[in-house]
Amino acid sequence: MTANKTLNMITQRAVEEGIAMEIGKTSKQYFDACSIIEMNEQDMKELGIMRNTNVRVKSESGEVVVKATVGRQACYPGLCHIRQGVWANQVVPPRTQSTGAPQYSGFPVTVEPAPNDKLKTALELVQGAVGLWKGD
Amino acid sequence: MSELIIKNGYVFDPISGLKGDKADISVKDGKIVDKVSNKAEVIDAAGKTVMAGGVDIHCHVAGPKVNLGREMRPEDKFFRGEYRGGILKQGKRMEMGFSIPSTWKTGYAYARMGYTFTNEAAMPPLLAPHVHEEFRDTPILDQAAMPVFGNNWFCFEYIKNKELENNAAYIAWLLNATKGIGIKVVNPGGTEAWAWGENCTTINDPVPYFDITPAEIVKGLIEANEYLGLPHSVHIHGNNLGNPGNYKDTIDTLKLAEGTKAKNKFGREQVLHNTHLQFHSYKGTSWADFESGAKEVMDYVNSNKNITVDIGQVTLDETTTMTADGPFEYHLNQLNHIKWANVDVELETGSGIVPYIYDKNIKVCGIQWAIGLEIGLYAKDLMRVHITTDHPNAGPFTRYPRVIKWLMSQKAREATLDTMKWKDKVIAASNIASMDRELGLYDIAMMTRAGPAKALGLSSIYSLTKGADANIAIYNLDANKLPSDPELIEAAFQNTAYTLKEGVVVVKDGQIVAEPPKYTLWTKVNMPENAQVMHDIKEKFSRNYTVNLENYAVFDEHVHNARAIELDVA
Amino acid sequence: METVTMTLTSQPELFLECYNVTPDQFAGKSLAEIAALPAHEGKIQWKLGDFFKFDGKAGETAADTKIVVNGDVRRMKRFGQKMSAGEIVINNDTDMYIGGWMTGGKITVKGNADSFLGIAMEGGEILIEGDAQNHVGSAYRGDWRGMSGGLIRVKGKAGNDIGTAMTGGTIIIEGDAFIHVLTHAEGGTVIIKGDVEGRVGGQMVKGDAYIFGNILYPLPGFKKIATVEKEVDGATYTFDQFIGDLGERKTKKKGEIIYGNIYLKK
Amino acid sequence: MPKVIENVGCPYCGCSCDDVRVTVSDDGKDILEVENVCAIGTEIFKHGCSKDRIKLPRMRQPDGSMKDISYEEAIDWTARHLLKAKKPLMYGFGSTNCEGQAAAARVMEIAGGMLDNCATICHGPSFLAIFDNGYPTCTLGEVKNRADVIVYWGSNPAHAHPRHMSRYSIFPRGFFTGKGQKKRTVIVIDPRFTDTANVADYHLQIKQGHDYELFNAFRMVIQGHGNDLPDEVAGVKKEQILEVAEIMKNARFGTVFFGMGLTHSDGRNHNIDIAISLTRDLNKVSKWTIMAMRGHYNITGPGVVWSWTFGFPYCLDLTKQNHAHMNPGETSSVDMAMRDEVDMFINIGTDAGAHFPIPAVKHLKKHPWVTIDPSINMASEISDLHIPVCICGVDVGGIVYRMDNVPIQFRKVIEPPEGVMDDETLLNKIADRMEELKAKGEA
Repeated sequence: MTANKTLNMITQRAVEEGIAMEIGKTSKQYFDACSIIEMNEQDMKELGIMRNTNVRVKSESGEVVVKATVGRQACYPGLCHIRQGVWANQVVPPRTQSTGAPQYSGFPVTVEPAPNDKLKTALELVQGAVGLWKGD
Repeated sequence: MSELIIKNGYVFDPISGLKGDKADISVKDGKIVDKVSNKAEVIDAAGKTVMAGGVDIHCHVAGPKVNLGREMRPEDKFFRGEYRGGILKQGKRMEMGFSIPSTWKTGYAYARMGYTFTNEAAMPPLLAPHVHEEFRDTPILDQAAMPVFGNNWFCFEYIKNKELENNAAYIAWLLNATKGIGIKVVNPGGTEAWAWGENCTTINDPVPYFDITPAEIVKGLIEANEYLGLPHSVHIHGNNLGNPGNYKDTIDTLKLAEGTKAKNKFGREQVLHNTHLQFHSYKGTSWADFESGAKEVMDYVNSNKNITVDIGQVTLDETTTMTADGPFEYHLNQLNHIKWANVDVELETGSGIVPYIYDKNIKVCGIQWAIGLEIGLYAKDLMRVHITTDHPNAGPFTRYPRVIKWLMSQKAREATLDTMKWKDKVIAASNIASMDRELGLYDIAMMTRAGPAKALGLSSIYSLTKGADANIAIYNLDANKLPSDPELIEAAFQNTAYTLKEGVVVVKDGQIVAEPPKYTLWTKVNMPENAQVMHDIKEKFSRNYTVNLENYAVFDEHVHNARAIELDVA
Repeated sequence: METVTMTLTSQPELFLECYNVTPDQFAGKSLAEIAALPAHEGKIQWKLGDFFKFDGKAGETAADTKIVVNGDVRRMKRFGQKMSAGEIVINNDTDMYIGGWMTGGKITVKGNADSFLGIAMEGGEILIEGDAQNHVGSAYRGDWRGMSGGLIRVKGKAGNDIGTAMTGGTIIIEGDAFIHVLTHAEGGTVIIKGDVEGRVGGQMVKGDAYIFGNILYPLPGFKKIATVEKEVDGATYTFDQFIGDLGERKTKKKGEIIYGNIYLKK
Repeated sequence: MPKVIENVGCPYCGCSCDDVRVTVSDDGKDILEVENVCAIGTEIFKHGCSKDRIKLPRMRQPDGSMKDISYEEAIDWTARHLLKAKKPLMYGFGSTNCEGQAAAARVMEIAGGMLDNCATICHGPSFLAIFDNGYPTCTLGEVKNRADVIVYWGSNPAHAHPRHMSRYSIFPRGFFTGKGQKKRTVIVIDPRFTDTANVADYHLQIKQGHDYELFNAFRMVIQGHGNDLPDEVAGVKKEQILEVAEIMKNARFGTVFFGMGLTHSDGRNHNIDIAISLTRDLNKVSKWTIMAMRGHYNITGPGVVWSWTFGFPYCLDLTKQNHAHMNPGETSSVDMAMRDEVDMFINIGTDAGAHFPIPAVKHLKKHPWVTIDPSINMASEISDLHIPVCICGVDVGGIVYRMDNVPIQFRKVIEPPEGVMDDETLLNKIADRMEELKAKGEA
């Protein structure tokens, strides 16, 4: 078991995310759909992460707490996926290789167990980032 | 009530028989009238040439293919560090692009050349709303578009089954659905074959699966066109475009019109318009022994009055080729290896786009240039031979003034020949050097407005006859004293002294000064609904199309300022 | 050669487009005329004099004019764009399009340059003492005619798209490079003295890449054919020669197939 | 009597389905039932008739709260800030009709600013590839009627385009494809075993970020160099590459549908660039087309509209009055945000707050931020001004472009909340106001 591990992260659409987005970005459905990371079971085992417990994901440009799952659309060992949206974008590097498109797919993140850390809501993350968050 | 009179100009209007006589043209409420009151605003045209607004019978200026060309060529706007065109903003919107200008530049640039009507040469019916959106955003110019029929599954089946009335009813329905003006045919059968990666290179090659030949398709469409009595004839880009030796296929195609007479109420006399004839007048067996076939083709055209043609003059520019002839563009890309776009459109048509450089230092390009001019210079009846560049295929429409210069001046032709690296080979493979004919302003008026307007069945709108729209071009050319420097001829045709659109001055001294409303022209055939055809349409839509029938016809609110040319079929 | 020294006096709020800072534009002008040349910050058209003070004297011709740029010009782009002769020395880091479309003369940047350095360059020389970003000597979007002549030397490292659609000239990166070297090239030479992550020579028809370090992910489209000695940038080394891109179309010259080459230092 | 409206367009994904049936209440204000639509589309129509729709513009107050203001005030505020800014940026258009996108072009040309759409973070790299290499494509009906081999590369329609496979590609029976799925071979290339891979005949589990190498390998086989391939490329075995290449070569009609697996990973545009090269190669031996799986129902629209308006599909720099400039990497929204190149931000018909990497959001937030959108979203909740508008396809119609560039005419199904403007009207009023202010010399 290791304390943390570097994985290759991607972020893509999911039908659950699409439905939830149309219900509303402040909805519980959106929170449930997007504040999760999908990874390979083997990586979870090595990190000592239990399914449905929280982990901290850090990249060159930020960090976020999300809930760890395996997910139906399997990642191979070393690959992880956070659905497109507010949580993923806390860690997506804005570098574009001079194309305009950020590095949404294929950037290193470190993942570590954070079972006691709380998940933040979408509004807290975004308003918090720009100094507008007033708390619950 | 607004009145205006253009005084003392040399007026050239072949439709009303004015051959450069000094005459006054009166305008009232946007129409040409016999006379106006003494309160009329006066434009002094003394020492200037006056013609009706120019009519472009064949250009690709709006729609999906043109726009994909714009989209895929940023370097057409910004070329080696320079913004091409160099036009300071003069209208409401900026002007962008060289070979495939933005809609705004298209409208402004045509108006500056004294043109007020363009006929978009290929509208894929499924994508018709796109064409009409671009018309909305093209200022000043009246516009029309021809839907393509030469690879349409409905037409294939009706023609194969010899169902003339059904074919005609379907055509009428589609003109209404797309708000189109007439029947365009591009590489009949060949584009459908291209959907399987194949082609039809002669008029007798069978179309895969459909058990029909290009010859049958063209004959069937001519028959339907005359059955309906549409304002324009079938407008064809035949098989085997752009290949050495194709002049024979061209004459074969033209012969399909033999024995058919025009039947319509619009004054049109031809039953077949062969577009961009230059691309179809090639002799030789390969690019190595490539030579002009203009003489052979024009001999045929000259002796057959039921045919009109336009030139498709190569202007020796870097341009963008685009056509519904999908296999041709693929073939071209295999030669030049620059980028290639292709769009096959379900049940109807296809298209391809490839950038192309007509380099005066390449022998073939020089010969192509010569062939186009030969077509104009061999012509006996210039009402039937129209100036185009098949914009943007052989060059951008903004080069029309240069084409006019070449046709009007042997000196100008020689000067261009002198810049060619393979001048001697170009001369050897063509007749251009021996041709001393120089066209005059009346000839040019026939080739750029009267002829195309008549061929389109629109001469009652686009001429200087009484009741016509007051679309007028006034050029800085003294008809009695044409400049000896041909460059001045080009300059005069590039920027008018005045262009009027429905009596409103839109260009003054080469500058855009007003942007009045413009029309979308289309052909409305009034005929009883054909139950069989409506049944066939419903069935194809439910089985094969990916758009619902009810969303296919362009909604009225998406047709900009529609103006229907109506006709009744019992 | 006469020298104009321009020294930054105030920073733009956004970025300033210094497309007029070339020997061609300065030549034959007085300092006051030079200071009156336009420069854009977004939609605002300023004068160069609003941001720089000018000393010295311009030559009669571009070839006779040297421009020295002092101050923090990290927020200034397009120095030397389209220059044909003369010299520019930038004593600091600078931004994008340095030497874009240049046809002659020399540009030296004593610090780093950003992306689109020497884009579609036709001739002349660019020396960057620091790093460059992406699209060194590449083509403008959509153009199949990229850098066609001249020399770009970057002493530090560079990013992606080095010599994309290149047709001639030489690019030397003395440090590491990221991905896409000579992609779509139809000529030209790129020398990378450090390591490359990958994608060297993809879709290349013709051209030569010399890689002194490692290619982490080599393309399957290249095949080793020989070990050769070659003189590169003033010294001779032994290389493994690979030809490709075998997946791309090939041209023939005098009946022989022309390949792109990757020379990987042993 | 409830009214049934047929042939309604769905304003969700790039499939732009136009066969939706909507049942509307007697007064034309409520949607009672939606048929022929995926789960996501259903939610859009539900939201359209929600009683919680925002009906007035809201301006942020010094204490951070939002206060309702009139449309006139909102239009004036926006017009003045656009004129004042040196380089304002308008970005979005994921859910705007073409009429609105044309009006936006007018606004930003008058303002002298930057104009960009969601493609910039999505299929923008596909544009770059099209610039460099062209686009041999077709309409979706060609796939339905002819295709016998379908490749989904880096795209996952099961999630992002729910009806794509059933309406257009794998399952439908067309003119030459009467047997539907039975006669089609489906190949999915993706690093994950996605739900789309689950219905495929072949799934090549590629090593993430190495698509370019695999395309290169396929091209090698097509050019006759299959024997020179190494044993494995990008995590895929040589035998599997040879087998799949053979299927591609023998297709009667094949289509490659690609998605953000290509546009978002290393190399971006070049992954598509080489996919286009492969498509071209395949046309020597067979018939092949390629298509971008565009995300939103009209995100193809701005590229189309702005190409005819300015000649460029996105990343437009309109600051120079006489000409437009475009160069992604410089004039692209996220790059400009990160470089602090813009000094005002209008987020329209999208949610940059949720979908931009958060550092870009922080940079943009240094300057005035306006959100034009029917909904409450992350962008609206950090803006200085939020202006609500109609929902295209629900309470306003208009033309939209499907992923294959086919224009689809959308219909209005219910009345908008009272007083709420559509994008086109609002934007034209902002443009008119700017012209007024300029004429008065107040700018």
